[in-house]
Amino acid sequence: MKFERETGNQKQETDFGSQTIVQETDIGRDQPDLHLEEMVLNMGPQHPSAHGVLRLVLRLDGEMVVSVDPSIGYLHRGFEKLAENRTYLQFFSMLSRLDYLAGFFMEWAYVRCIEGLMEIEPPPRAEYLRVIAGELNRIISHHMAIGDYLLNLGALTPVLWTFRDREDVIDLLELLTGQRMMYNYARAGGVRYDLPDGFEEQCRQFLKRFPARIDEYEELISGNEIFLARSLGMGVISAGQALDFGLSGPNLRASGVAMDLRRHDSYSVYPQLDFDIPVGVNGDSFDRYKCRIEELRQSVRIIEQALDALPGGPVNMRVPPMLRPPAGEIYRAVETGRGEWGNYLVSDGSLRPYRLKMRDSCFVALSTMPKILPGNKVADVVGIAGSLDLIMGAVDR
Amino acid sequence: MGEAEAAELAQHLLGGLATDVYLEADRIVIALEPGKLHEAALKLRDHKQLSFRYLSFAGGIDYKDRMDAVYILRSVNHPVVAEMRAQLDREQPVAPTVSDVWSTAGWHERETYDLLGIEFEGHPDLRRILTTSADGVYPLRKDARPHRQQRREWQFEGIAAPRRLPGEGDRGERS
Amino acid sequence: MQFSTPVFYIVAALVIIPAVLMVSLKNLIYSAMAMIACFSGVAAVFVTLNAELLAASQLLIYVGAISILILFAIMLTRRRSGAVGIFFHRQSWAALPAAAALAVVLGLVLGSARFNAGSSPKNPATANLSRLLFNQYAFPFELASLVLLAAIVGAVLLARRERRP
Amino acid sequence: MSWGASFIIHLIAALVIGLAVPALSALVLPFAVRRLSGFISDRLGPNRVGPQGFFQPIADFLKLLLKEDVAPLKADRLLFRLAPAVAFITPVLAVTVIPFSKGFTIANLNVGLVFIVAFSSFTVLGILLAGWASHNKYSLLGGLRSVAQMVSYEVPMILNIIIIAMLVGSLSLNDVVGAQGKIWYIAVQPLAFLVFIIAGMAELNRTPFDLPEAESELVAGYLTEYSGMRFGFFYGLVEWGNASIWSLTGATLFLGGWRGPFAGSPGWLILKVLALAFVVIWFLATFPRLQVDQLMNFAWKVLIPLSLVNLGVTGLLIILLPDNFLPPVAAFSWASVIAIILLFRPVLRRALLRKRVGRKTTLALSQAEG
Repeated sequence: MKFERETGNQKQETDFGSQTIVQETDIGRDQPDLHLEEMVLNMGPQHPSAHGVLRLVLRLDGEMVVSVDPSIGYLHRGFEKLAENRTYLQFFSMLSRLDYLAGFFMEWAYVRCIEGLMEIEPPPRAEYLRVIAGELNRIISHHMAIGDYLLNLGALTPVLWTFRDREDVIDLLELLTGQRMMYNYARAGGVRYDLPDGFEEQCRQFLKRFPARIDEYEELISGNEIFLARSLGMGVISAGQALDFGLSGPNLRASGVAMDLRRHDSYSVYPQLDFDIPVGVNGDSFDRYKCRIEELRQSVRIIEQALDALPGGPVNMRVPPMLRPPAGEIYRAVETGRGEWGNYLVSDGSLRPYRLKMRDSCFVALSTMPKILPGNKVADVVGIAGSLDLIMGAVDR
Repeated sequence: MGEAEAAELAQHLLGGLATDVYLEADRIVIALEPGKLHEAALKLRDHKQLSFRYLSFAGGIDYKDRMDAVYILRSVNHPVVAEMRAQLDREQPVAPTVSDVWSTAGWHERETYDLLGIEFEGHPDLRRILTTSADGVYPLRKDARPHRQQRREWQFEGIAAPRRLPGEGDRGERS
Repeated sequence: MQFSTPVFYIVAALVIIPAVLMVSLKNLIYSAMAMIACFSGVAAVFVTLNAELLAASQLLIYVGAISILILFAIMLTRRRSGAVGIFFHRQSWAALPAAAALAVVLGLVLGSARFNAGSSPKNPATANLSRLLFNQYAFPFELASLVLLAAIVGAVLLARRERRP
Repeated sequence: MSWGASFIIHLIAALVIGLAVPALSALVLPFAVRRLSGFISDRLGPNRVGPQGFFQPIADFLKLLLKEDVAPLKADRLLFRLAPAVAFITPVLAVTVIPFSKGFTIANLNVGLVFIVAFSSFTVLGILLAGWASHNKYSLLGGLRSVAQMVSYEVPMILNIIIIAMLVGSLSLNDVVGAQGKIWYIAVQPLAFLVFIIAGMAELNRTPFDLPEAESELVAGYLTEYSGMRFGFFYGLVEWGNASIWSLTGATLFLGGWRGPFAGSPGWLILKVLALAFVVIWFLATFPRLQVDQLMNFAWKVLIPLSLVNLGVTGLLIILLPDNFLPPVAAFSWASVIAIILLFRPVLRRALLRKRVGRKTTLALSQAEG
């Protein structure tokens, strides 16, 4: 008997809901009744693991993924166009809505662009406060990434544990910025507020108890054989591939490329702080998870040092209320929890940005999915997507 | 290796390919003819010392009289950021694709095509990505008029367009 | 437990009605469901005859394995339900003599049978059954398992070959 | 009393108990799940309705009852509505063969063990029908996964039940409980108990084998299109009913059934059932989910060979030492369980780590330059 897949004789059927296209492919001419079906499964836009509203058009051969076509834009709010129609200051409050789990980084990149164009340097205390806010943000971002990844793998408890500790950090950020998620904290030439009373003490308490909590996560997750079976060797991205794909952040470092903008660009006061860059070897889901866990520890170190070295002085400098950066173009990026968040700001010297292009790492991570997913099982689609840590608010902008 | 040194190296490497290489706001700007983009991209990526193997993004800027394609590159060996830019025709912006040089450019170019209408020649899968339903409208172009377009669609479908608020213009053009 | 005649008739109806439905329904899935009901009815008949092991095996093998397999096959090949039509109608001319022959055979069997369902064994038949199976009929039993093994190996081989592109 | 009247009384008693067990487990176990997994994940869980939130399942039940019964437009209406009922046959019927106390079994069949396994096929059938009739791809995938999984794990399940039957020398559950007067079979055959627990998790579609309704992949698997009380039927009565049937079986086979200190009574059985249900919930709150092929590999490459070896050795020991076979069987079983516990982790880890491609090509980006 000969089984051959023939593409000539195809039947298409259009339908609503989760079933869009059905392709029936005949195999073997001598057996007209024998069909080998490739099922087209629309994962999303409403799906428990869609991380917002992501639609993956999967073509499945049984449980095996044949091809993936991510379809995005369901959360597209036109931030880049909105930026062109608002003054520099007006746009601040919108920024943290992009990557809503680590909103401060967006503000940071934006103010770095404005400061670069205006050629001003914020006072050192402001830089330290930015580092503290940024690292706290990185912690909650990684919390979410780890918890969500495990939830995608079907584990219930890790996400609740990380949320428990995430709550502590969010309290700290609320103390610092007045907001739990949409901070609106950074300002051109500094930050909005100085440290509130009791913040340092509360923060140090948290830093003291947090490493034990990280060990607790590791005890629950890293040693679990089922987790290992689901993450080791899954969604492998080699170092060369990762660079080619343009991945950044923990996703890139898990593949073995020690590229961290905090070191690479050495912005803010990061050169004065001592921290390690965790690097993976195999570039699989496990390494990505492990990198995030290690980065949690490094963030604790950074915040401790920043609190110790926190200089006195003002937290912002006098800039005109209507920002009017001189004409010019600048690209500046920060390292968020998910990788490089870059802003390309074109100013024509007016009150509004002429063009603000945002570079987002989740967008890039998502674009790798058609390349790394085929050949995996349906279950690994959500597993690998979870390990890449996608936030659709940032992807769609 | 600092920026200045890298810029010199890039100038030397590209030779006649680049129309201009200069430093602006701590990055190297390499101005190119659109036709030379691909060749220059390959050279920049494969150069041992510069090693611009990481593409941050590929995008575009609409300057009303011209359209620029912009590529931000990072060196993996040195803390250096480079920018390739090419001036394109405003009405028919066409640039060669670099998605075979850096795969990440695939989606960035799709996005740029979607938002600015720059066509990337040789791109394997140039579809709209974010605004899939906005046929013929490139929202980030300075003369894009989403409101007007929307109104026209409403008219077509027999839906009453919302009343314009006082002071809300149509951004430049009378309808 | 003794069963009276009305129970027997109820159980018999549970066998016959689904059996008729199975061959008359046009929807394949419904047909399969009727078949499962019929199998369950047969299991009930076994229970009324005090042959509980047979009843359990009937459920386990026919409902739990064979019907599931058939449903699997139907669901995986025919995409949607809905009447598929009688697709055997071309063979109806051949079915007629076959059915007639079967009727004759069944008639002969029925005519010659002595119905003594009332005198079913009271003590459990399980031990006797296994004794027979593993002593007197050990060779046919092993042979049957060998045939099944060959079938499994063949199925695996077919499935493997199909996988290769 | 005439024969007919006694039959009808018997039938009614059987139906009442058969319906009461799944109904009670649908009320008690979801509550236990929420509170216990809440405790495990360091949160409260529902605690508002009634003492400690005990009436939450009742409130849920009322809510589900009042909800509109929605069937998808393109679903096969008849089968869509029939499926929960078909699946519900299993817990109702399986209860009938369980001995609740000395001399109290609804149907004292001499092949009760086989019947428990045989009845479980109706759940498979119901799930398959639900998955197919919903006209939804997630449902279909969930249904197919579920059937493949349940059929595969039925094999080790049956093999272990056979081991117990061999130890007892009877297929009657009453005899199984009767034989455990001196020592429970968990002490004689811990290996079989281990396999029974693992295969049971898979049979019940529980974490880490909850692939059929893997909410992060298949939304809710075969349950996706169900709402209202039909969902309640599946989620509450069938799933948790089956969980308690599994626990009842496990308690009867391995934990001495209704036997206990002081006096044997159904109370002991309930305690043992709750203990086994706790194991289910504990797993549910702790483990991630396996992947389809890993699941199948585990069944066919680990559990079934293990059970076969156990079966062979146990049978051999019974034949060799017909008078006093319990100690050697227990020795073998304990030895293998300890060996498995000691070897499982390192062996599995090595196998898993081998999957990793050991590339060490870390691109050098010296930190000093940064």
